[in-house]
Order: sequence, then C-alpha cells, then structure tokens
Amino acid sequence: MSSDLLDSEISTGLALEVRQVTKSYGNLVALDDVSFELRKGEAHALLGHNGAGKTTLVRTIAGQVVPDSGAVFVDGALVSLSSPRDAQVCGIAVVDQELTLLPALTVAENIHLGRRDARFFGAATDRNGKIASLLTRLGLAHIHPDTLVAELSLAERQLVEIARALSRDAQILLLDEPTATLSDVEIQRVFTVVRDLLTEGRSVIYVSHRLGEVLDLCDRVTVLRDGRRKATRPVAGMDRAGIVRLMLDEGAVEAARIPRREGNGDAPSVITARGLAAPQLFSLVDLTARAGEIVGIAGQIGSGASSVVRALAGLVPSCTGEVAVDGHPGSPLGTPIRSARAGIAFVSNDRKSEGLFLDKSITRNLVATRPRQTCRHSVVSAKRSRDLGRQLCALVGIDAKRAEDPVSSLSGGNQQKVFIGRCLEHPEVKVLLLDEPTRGVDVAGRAEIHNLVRRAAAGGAAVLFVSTEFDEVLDLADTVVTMFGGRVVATHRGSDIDASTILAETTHGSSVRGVA
Amino acid sequence: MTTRPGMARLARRSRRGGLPYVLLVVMLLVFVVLPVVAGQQVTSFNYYNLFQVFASLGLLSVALGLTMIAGEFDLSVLGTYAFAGLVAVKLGADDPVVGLLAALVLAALIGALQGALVAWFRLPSAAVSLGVYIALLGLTATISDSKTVPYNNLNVSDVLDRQYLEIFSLRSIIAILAVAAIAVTMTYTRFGRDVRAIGSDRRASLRIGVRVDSILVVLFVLSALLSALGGSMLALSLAAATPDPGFDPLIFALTAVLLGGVSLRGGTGTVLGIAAGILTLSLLRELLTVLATPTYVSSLATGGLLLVVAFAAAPGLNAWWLSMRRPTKRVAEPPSLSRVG
Amino acid sequence: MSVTGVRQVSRRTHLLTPAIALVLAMSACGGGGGEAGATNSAGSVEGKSVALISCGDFNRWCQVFNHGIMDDLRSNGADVTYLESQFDAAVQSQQVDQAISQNPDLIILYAADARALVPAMRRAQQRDIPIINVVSAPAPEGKPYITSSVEPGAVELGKNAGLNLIEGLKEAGVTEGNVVAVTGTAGTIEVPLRMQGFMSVMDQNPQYKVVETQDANWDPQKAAQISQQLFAKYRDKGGIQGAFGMSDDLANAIIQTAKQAGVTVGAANKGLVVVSSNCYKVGIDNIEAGDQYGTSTESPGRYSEFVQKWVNEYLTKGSIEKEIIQEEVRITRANVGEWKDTCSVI
Amino acid sequence: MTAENVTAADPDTTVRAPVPSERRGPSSSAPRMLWGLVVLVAVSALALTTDGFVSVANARAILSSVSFTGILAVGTVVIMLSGNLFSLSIGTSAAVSSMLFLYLLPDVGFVLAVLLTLVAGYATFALQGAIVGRLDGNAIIVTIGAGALQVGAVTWLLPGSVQVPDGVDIGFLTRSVLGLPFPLYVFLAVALLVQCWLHYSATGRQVELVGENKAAARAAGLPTGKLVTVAFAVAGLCTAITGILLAGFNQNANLAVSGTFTFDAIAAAIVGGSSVIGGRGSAARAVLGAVIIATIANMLLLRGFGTGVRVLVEGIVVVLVVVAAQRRKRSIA
Repeated sequence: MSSDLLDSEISTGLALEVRQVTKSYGNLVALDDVSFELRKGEAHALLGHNGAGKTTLVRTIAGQVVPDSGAVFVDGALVSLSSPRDAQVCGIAVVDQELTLLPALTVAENIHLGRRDARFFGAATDRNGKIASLLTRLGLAHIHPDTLVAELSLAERQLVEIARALSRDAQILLLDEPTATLSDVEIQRVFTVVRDLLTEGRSVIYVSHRLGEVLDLCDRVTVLRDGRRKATRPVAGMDRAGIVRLMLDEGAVEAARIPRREGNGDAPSVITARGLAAPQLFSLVDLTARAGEIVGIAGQIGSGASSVVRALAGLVPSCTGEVAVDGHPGSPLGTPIRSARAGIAFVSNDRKSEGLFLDKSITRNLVATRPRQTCRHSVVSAKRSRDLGRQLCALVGIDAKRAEDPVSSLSGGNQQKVFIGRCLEHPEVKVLLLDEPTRGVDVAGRAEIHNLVRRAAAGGAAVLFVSTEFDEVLDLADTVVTMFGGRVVATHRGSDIDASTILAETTHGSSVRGVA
Repeated sequence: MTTRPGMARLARRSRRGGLPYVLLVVMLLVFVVLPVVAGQQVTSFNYYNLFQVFASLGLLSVALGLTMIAGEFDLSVLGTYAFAGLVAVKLGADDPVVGLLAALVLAALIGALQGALVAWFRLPSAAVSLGVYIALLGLTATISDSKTVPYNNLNVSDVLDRQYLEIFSLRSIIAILAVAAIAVTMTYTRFGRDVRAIGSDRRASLRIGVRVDSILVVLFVLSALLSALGGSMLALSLAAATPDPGFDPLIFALTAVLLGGVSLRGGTGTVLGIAAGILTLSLLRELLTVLATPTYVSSLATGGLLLVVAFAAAPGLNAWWLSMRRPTKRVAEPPSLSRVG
Repeated sequence: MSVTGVRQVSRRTHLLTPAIALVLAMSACGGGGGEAGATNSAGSVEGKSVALISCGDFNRWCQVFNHGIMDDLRSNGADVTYLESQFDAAVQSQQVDQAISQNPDLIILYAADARALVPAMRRAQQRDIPIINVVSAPAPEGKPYITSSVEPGAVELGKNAGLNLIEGLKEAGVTEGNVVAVTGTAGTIEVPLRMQGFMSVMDQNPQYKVVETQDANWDPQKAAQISQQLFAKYRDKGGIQGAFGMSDDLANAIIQTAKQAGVTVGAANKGLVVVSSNCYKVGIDNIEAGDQYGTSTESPGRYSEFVQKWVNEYLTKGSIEKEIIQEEVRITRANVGEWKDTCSVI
Repeated sequence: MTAENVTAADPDTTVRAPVPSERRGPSSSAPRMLWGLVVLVAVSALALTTDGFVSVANARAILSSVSFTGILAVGTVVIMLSGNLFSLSIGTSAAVSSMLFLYLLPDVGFVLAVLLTLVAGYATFALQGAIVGRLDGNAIIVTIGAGALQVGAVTWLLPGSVQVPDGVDIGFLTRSVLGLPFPLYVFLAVALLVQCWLHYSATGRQVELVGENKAAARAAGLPTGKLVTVAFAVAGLCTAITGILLAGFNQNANLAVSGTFTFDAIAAAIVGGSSVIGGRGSAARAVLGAVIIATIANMLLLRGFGTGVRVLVEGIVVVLVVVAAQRRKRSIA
C-alpha cells in the first residue's frame, strides 16, 4: 500500500496530502482536480456548500469513495484508501456527517466497533477505564460505558460518535459536521479535547457550516466551490465576512439577485401551518404559502427544515400543531395518504430510496400518482398512460422516445426531473413540497429543475422547498424562511433578502441565540 | 467505576432486555402454582423433559435466533437439523462420536455455502434458505430412501438420555454448554458485538469498518453447527433418523426466539434471552400437558403468541397508533380527491 | 403447532377421588418412578391407570380410534391419560418418558415412527411398565420391549386388495395387463407389510404385471400427480388395467385422474379396476358408484373395539398373546351394504 | 431480512451510470422472461432425451398436475409482488378452506358455501395483510402465526375430517372438460384474472409499486397499507378457490391435504422468475414456474427417480434461480 519511492519528494511536514483528485458520477463532476494539504498539528477547515464537492472529498479521505484519478499520501507515503478499514490502517479516524452509532449496542461496544486492533475477547468492555475518562472529558461523565446507545439523546450520541474517533488514537481526525446537534457548552468541550490532540502533533480536518467554530478552532481554511478548490488561506486575520466572500460567488454577493416577484399578497393562502412541533426535531413553526408563491426554507443539517416539510407530507407521525390546506383547518396530516388527499405532493431529498421506482419505466414513474388521469372506466388505459407519459416527458425535457425505458437508465439530474415531473400538471396537487430539489444534480440540470419548480408555481400551486444551499434559496424563493436549531429564525419576503443575512441566520441562528 | 463486576453488568443488561426473563419467571410461577390448584402433579420429570426439549428444539431455536440477530432469516436450519440426524446415524454406526463429528462438518459446509451466497451475492436469505431447506429435505429423503434409518446401538441413547441430578441428561448438558459457549461469544467477544452491529445497521457497520461479509459466513456456519448438534443428538437419542421432521420444530424455534426478545429487524436480542424464551415456551407446553388441555390449545397459544409478537414488534405500530388517535378534524378532503391517496 | 396435549378423560366428578389418590401415590414416588414397579395385579379394570400415546384429534381416524378406547376404559373405571401428537417421534419419545414418570399400569402406544420409539420402549421395559403396541407393527428392534402388539391385519389388507383386484380384472374381462400400486409412506412399517400381502397374491397371477410401485406419502395430491403421469407413460405401452391405491383417498385420486385422462373406470364398464385397502366413506361411495372395485375393513371404529377387547383382557388377566392380529374382511360391491355404516365415519 | 445492497458510496450523490438504452427491450420485464425461456429450453433439452416424455398424453398429465399448486403460486406471486416475501401457511389455509367449504355445504347449499369460503379466505388473508401492510409486521411471522391459529381453530371447532354430504354431488369440480380437468381451467382463469387485475387496475399496478419501493410509494401518498392488505386478500381468494377444488377432488377434507403445497407454491412462484423481494412478477410467471417444476418432476418420475430426488432438484432449482436473478440485478446496478 505504501511506496517508498516518493518519500523524498514529499514534504515531511504534511500529515495528509490529496493530489489532483477527480471524481465524477455520470455527468456530474463532483471533484475536479482537487488538491488538499493537511499539516501536522494543524486544524484545517474544509468549507463549501452542498454540491461544492466537500462531501466527496471527505469520503475520499475516509475511504468510502474511490476517486477516478489522483493520489492520496499519508505521512508522505502513497496510500490506497479503498475501504473504511484502509483509512483506519492509515491512522485516519472519521466522525461521519450521519450518525453511524448502532443503537442496539452499548457505548463501549460502539466505541470499539470496527477497530482493527480490538481483541477477540473483552471487546465490549472498558478495560482500563479509557472510555470512561474520554466520556468524562467530553462531559459525559454520567454515562456508563455499558449504557445502550438507544438510551442516549441525540446530542449525547453525537458526542459518543466523537469519542469513538478520538479513541482511535489516530494521527488524522476527520470531523464532518460534528456539532450540528450540539449546544455551545458541548461544542466547547469537544474543542478542548481536539485542541489537546493538536498540541500532541495530530491533525484535524474540520468540516462545518458554522463559521464561528471555524474561526475559533482552525488554523487554515480551504474553500471548495463547484468541485474545485477555490482557495486555501490561514484563518488568522480573517473574519466571517471574509470567509463568506470566499464561499460565495462574487457575482452573487454583489449583484444581489434576479428580480424577485413580490408575491401576490391578495392570492389566497393555500397552506397555512401553525405551531407545528415534533419532539427532538422542531418546535413552534409557523408557515404559510399562497397560490403561485415559492417559499424557500433555508437551514443547515439539523436545523429541522427538512423535518418540517416531511411533517407536512405526513411522514412525521409525532408532529402536532395545526395545518390548513385551502382554508380547511385541521390537525397535522399524520399520514402521507391524508396529505396526498389534501392535495400535497412531496419530493423527497432521497430520490432512490424514497422517490423513484427505479426498475419501472419513466412513464410508470411519471403517472404513479395519477390513477384518475390514466384510467378509463376504472380500467388502466395503456394509451392514456403512454400519451400522458410522453406529454410529461416533453414537459420535463426528457426525450419522449425514452418514455418506456427504466428510470434507472437516466442520469441523476434526469431522474430528479422525473421525480418532480410526477407532481406537475397534476390536477389534484395544490401544494408542492420539495426537500433539496437539486441534490446531486449538475449545474445545467439545476437550472432546468428550478424552471420546473417555477412552472409549478405559475400553474397556481403553492411551493415550499428546503435547501441547505443559500444560492438555491436566493435563486428560487419568493419568500425565504430561515431555520436554526429546530426553530424559525426569520421570514423574509420579496426584496428584503440578502445572502449574508441568510448565511448568518442559518449558521448561527442569530436571532435565536448568540453566536458561538 | 470503570470495570464493574460481572453481576452488575448482567443486571444492566437484563434491565434493558428484561422482558424474556420476566416472562420466564412468571411462567415458572404459573407452572408451579396452576397445576396444584387444578389438582395435577408436577414432578421432577417435567423439568427433565424441559431440558430434553432444550437439547433438540432449543439448539434449533438458538441457531435460528443467531441469524435473526444479524437481521437474516434462515429457514434452512430445519433442513440441517434433519440432515445432520441422518448423517450421525448413518456414519456413526460404529462410533457415535464419528457420526456426530461428520454431521457437524457437513453442516458447517452447508452453512458456509449458504452464508457465502447470502453475503457475497447479497441474496435475500429467506429465499435462499428456503431453497436450501427444500434441497436438504430432498437430499435426506434420497439418502434414506424416505425411510426412517435405525441406529442399532441403543446404549448410546441410554447414555445420552440417562438422568443426572434428576433433571439433566448428558444430551441436555451438552446442549446447555454449547448454548453457554455461544452466549459468551455473543456477549463478550468482538465477533458477537459485530454480529449485533450488522443486524442493527449494516450500512453503518460497513462504514465503521466491520467485516460484514466474513462475519455473515461465520455466523451461518455457527447457526448450522448448532442445529446440526441438536438434530444429530436427537437422532442418536431416538436411535433413528426420521427423514422429515415436519415444519413444527421451526414454528417452535421461531416462537421461542421471538419470546426471547430478538427483534424481527435484527440487532437486538441475546442468546440468554433466547434461552429464556425456549424455557418459557417449553414450560408453557409442559403446562398444557400437565393441565390436560386438548391439542388445539397448544396451536392456538403458539399462533396467538406469534401474532401478538408480530403485532407488538411491528415497526409501524407507533405511527399507526398516532394516526389513529387523531382522525378527527382531518384536513380538507373534497370527495373528488379520495382516489388519489 | 407441535401438539403435546394430555387429556384427562375423567370428568371433573371423577377427578376428585381417583386423581387425588393418584397424585398422592405419585408424590410418594417422587417422580422417579423407577423403584416401584407397575401394579400388575390381575382382577378388574377398575382403578387401573392407562397412558394412551397416540396421534392426535386433528386426524379423524385417530380421533375415532383414540376416543373409542378412552370411552371404553373410562366406563370400566380406569383412569386414562391421553398424550397426543401429530406424528412426531421426538414428541412421542418424551411422552413415553412422561408416562413412565407417572408409573401407569399400562401404556398403549401408537408409534408415529416405530424405530424411533425403540429406546423409549426400552426405558419403559426397564421400569417394568407394560406396553401394548397398536396400529402399526413394531420395529424388529422394538419387539423385545413390548408386552403385546395388537395390530390390524396389514398383510391381510394387502392380500385382500390383491384378491379384489384379480377378481375385478377377471370381471372386466382382462386376461393380462399392467397394474400400478400407489402407496402410503414407504418408510413406515405397515406399508411394506401391505405391499407384501398384495404382492403375494399378484405373484401368483403373473398374467397381471405390477409395473410400478410409487410412494405417494399418503398424500392424495401426490397420488394424483403420479397417476396422471403413469397413465401418460403407459398409454403407448398397453395402458394400465389395474391400480392399487393403498388408502381410499389415494384410490379416489387415481379414479379422478383416470377420468380426467379419459380412461374408462370400473370393472363393470370393462375399464380400469381400482382397489384399496381401508375403509373410508369415499371408498364406499366409489364402490357403490362402480368406480372402485373393492376395499377392506381397516376402520378406526372396528379396530378400536378390537384393541379395547384385548386391553381389557390384559388388564383383567395380566397377560395376553405377544402378537394379536385382527382379521380383515374384503369389501366389494357384493357386501358393501354391510360395511357402509362402519366405514362412513371418515 | 434482505441483504441490503450496501455500498460505501452515498446513495444521494452516487448517480447511476447511464446504461445504453438499446440494450433494453421495450419492456423492462423482457430479460426475466428471457431467463425463464432459457430454463425452459434447458429443461426441454433434457426432456427430449427422456423416454416417454414427448407425448400429448404426458403433456396433458403435466398440465393436469399443476392446477392446485399453480393457483396457490399465483396467490404467492401477488404477495411477493407487494414486497412481502410469501405466506408460509398458504397450504394450511387451503386445507382449512377445503374443510370449511365441505362443512358449510350441507347447510347452505353449493353457491352460498362457495361464496362464504371465498369471503372467509379473503378475510383471513386481508387481516394478515393489514398487520403486514399497515403496521409493517413481518410477513413470515404473521403468516406462520396465522397458520397455527387456523390449525388450532379448525381442530377445535370442526370435525377432524369433513365428508361430502350424502346426496350432494360436487364431482363436477374435478371432471374432465374437453380432455383436460376442470381445475386446470379454473387455474388458467384465475391466472388470467389476476394478471388482468395486476395490469389493468389502478390498484394492481400500485401493488407492484409498493413492492418495488415501499418508502417511495408511501412518500408519494399511495395507500401502502391498503394495497398490501388487498394483495394478501387476493392471495386469500386464490387459497379459498384451491380449497374448494381440493374438496371436490378428494371428496373429503382434513388438515393433512395441505401436504407440500406451501413450499411447492413458493418454489413455483420463485422459479417463474418473479422477484422474491417484490416489485416484479406476474401471474403468467407463476404459471410458467408451476409448469417448469411439474415438468422437472415428471421427467424425474419417468426416469425412475424417487420422491427425494424430485424434492432435491426442486430445492436446487430454487437456489439457482434466486442466485441468477440477483446476479442479473447486480450487473445492471
């Protein structure tokens, strides 16, 4: 796995070097010739919004993604990271953006899990108290290593996840959004432990949307944008605005935006939600959307934004509060069937597992929720389906000749268009909910999808979408709602929106609590 | 507070998944009290019988439970159970130990083959194991010519089933030791922890670096070994191998495993819990025997238990309950839209 | 669904006196049961304890047979413990042990698998508990451990089928032809015995050749599939003139499929001659309709009475013959009226 | 229960590589049909070398022997299609239906007895479907439990064996029509009806969607619970029909008539090429599977092999088909 030949060429001060890595998924280039250097003893922030290639770079380093080209050097040696175990062998410990704790196992077991050096016996116990002391340092003194993870709160789980990475005794620590669900006090505890590691000469790659944390902890920052490295700068001497400028397209910051429709104040409100709350997800959320209006909910991971639209789609059974569609008041919808009956259509952020029927034809997918449009005398008419399928293909910009091909034969962007196309020109849909409508879609596809969404609004539907990318929110929304920590921070209508406000509100919840 | 004595650990564990043990204690109390009230007699033989069941169906249950903990469902244990019995009797004609070992080796091969199919081809285990089960029944029938194969050394049966300490036999002691060994493996070793991890969340396990594939293969081998041990000892004890055990042993095993707190989705449950489940179910059947209830009561009890567990453990129960609780002021539902949903 | 039920046949009124006495007696024994031999005292049936280990009520044949025995013993004042199972040898083995632990005066055993019960029978003998084996013949290895075996005439049942078949074929005017036999589970003891009887007759009539013997596992569907395919197979090889379906269910399956395949059925119609060797309503109906030529008298009611007689004999006298075999009678259209009632319970 | 196709790559960002569309036929089900044909050809090749196999009479014999298993296989395919594996008590339920039908027959007459048996079969399975579909209960456990309950209830409430009452003739249920047995026509009619239902009704088409991706169907607002319930209920109807025909064939009914139906039906459904994990399958494939298995059994019988070998081969074929189907799937992904 390692090559001594190259040793001499590599600066020995680097803990990790990623050289000219490229990775593409179909037409989408996720990483385009990206290089990245991590010095020993350094905390290096990796910034960029979703779609910038950050996640792919992180996964490359974690051994979860194998790049198409390029090389990775650890401690000066060329390595091949083709599995998470390889990364571990190279001394890289990862805190994943998604929780990878197993609720059915104890804290100690979770911390030991996957360790290459774990002993066969006693793998589940805290033999020399190392785990307990680690937990104590992270402020989890009250948690015994034998506690089941299922009994822990979300924040405690996140801390255990961090404890696992810390316990690996790794030279390189890769922290991907480790603080999304933590309070300020907890974050400070994590930082204390991380700083101790830095003083021991270990290195940290820190991925976060919270710029305050980056300024607080990191030595250098690398910003990615559209799959390329935009810049690498020392943090010293930078302020938040400077980082924001790096992250944003200059154009977007200066020229504000496309003229936004003010929203027709007289149009009837199609959907109104009051006092929505779901335990551990969000609380006290009020929302409203009028016919023809596009409401963008901006919020980072863990902000609860995604859960709010899921709740409106009926996918959060524990949600309480009041929802009215078309002026009919009622409790939250509770089941997706009720939502659908009320005229709500939902486009999930996960089109593979919660969206498309991949083995079925494009037409089948487009007409899946339209029995009334495809039936004649309650018998499914092949002709009607076919005609409707072609018509919708044309609408979403897919070659109608492919209408009978399986949807899995399409690229990601086109799949997403089919997913959204399912809800378009649908006489029964009054409200369209979209969760990350352009995730994993290339630039050209994005524009087309945005047009489809605008078209749906123009057709009289109320549109609510969630996005963690403020570019997208700025591009698409007539009204912007920002969320942080499970609550709505502010609602901005019409021209009263600018990028830095949204960034501030979604990364710090500025009007909810103080900046970290 | 770092290293705690074993008892405390055990207490913590049982508090988490204590239901199977509570059920067992309740059942035991009922078993002691009810027959007295009804004027029937429970003898030490009934307890001996309990462990005899443990030695055959109990091992089968643990075999089934192991793969269920990892989120798989292995129907073929029943086939292995029958096949191993035949092998033990056929090849153990001179020496029962040889027969037993041969049965275990062949079972391990079958388990490895099946584990490899499930792990490396990512096949649905219920379907693969169904095929393997049918094939094993066919193989057993072919080798035995569909006839019961007698085992002529009756002394082996005597040795295996002779009562020790009133309630044990060599067979049940071997079974208990085997289950204890598996329990220790599953509780205290890396392997056991990884199995539970796989059952809990396979994707996350893979990301953390658990060797999912090889663990699955080993697990299927272990499962096959256990059911083969149960099946071959039973055949030696009966001094005959019956070619088709019927479907009932699997129903017993499944019920016991579910009573033992193993989740249908995998990830939860312990071998000790399964053992408690086995004893609870055996006690129930023994109780029905002692109380002289007609056969259908046993069927109804088993079926009812299975449905209750399936119902109570259904992942959608909570959501369904929540949605049932407030069907009241549902949101606008113009009649014309009712067909959409 | 594995069924292990014991049914105490005594009604609640009966329970009090003998049962309490039994309970006291058993608690005195401490459940070991080894030290005290069975009370083999001759005399009356009154007060004797009997364990009946047999197939369960889910099966109609077993139901009639078992309840006949229990009702009789109970009316004579004996105490019967009924241990049912669904043809599960492992369960039965435990039931024998269970019975041994209660030290009864007699175990009546219908072994689901004669060979698999041998160790259990041996354990009973070691405790001096007598066993009367019923229904299926004991395994050769098991013979030393049983007191007596009261069996239906398995060989004679087969012989009767053979005789009926020859008679039928002659009536149909067949001078030579092919015969097939579709049997019950070949692995059991009684199936080879019936075949032995059947073949002993057929061997003496070589003009009728038994071309196929197929195991249908007592399953009518299997019998149907097999016979459909056999009819096809022999269509160009002279056809099939006679068929032996071991039970009336199997014979019925053969008749149905023959009709479906366009084969004429019935000796009177010069068609296929079908015979069987037990005594179900479907067989009687088929005989009356002329589709089946004959069957025999393996009726649960009749056989139950036969067993009752010898059990009572044993309980009162203390000993009976080692092997007692019921006489079986041929049933054909000529005498079907006599047997109609006996054979209509199933 | 299904071995998830785990990949380290994130499903959100992993985009399926475009597959050249010319490799696919107009219908995506074509490759599987092709696979079925390959099996059929292989089997035929063996068959041609089997003495006495190629004859009209033998073909009729094969067809005649598939009816009961076939109808149950159609029911099994519907359950599989809805993404819930199979019922492990479908044979038991058929025997119970058979008993119920004969039990009702003397009191209510033929037509009503048929209707009531159908209703009972529909209701029993719908109930299981409701637990599976609405609560996400596990199909294997629910069906085994329901089977045990049915055995218990029937043993308790009905006589162990139910006879055709005197003076009632239901023999026509098994007679030959135009040289083929009546049950075969029923089988083909059931297969055709179910096929039409799956293909031409909104509900049937949605069952297929639920089976392929339940989460997606749910998020799209399809009534997933109702659809799974209906799928089970249709299987219940198939089971009840089998029970009624069995009563006619056997002229009596008891629990033992269930025989090996459960596994035969599942094997036929799988061998036909329907996806075990749902979303793909049809009644026509159930017919194909039943015929393939019957043909193999027939060939082995003609070649003089015993029951054991027949069962062994059946099992091996099931495993091979499951492996082959999955390999194909992976090669696309």
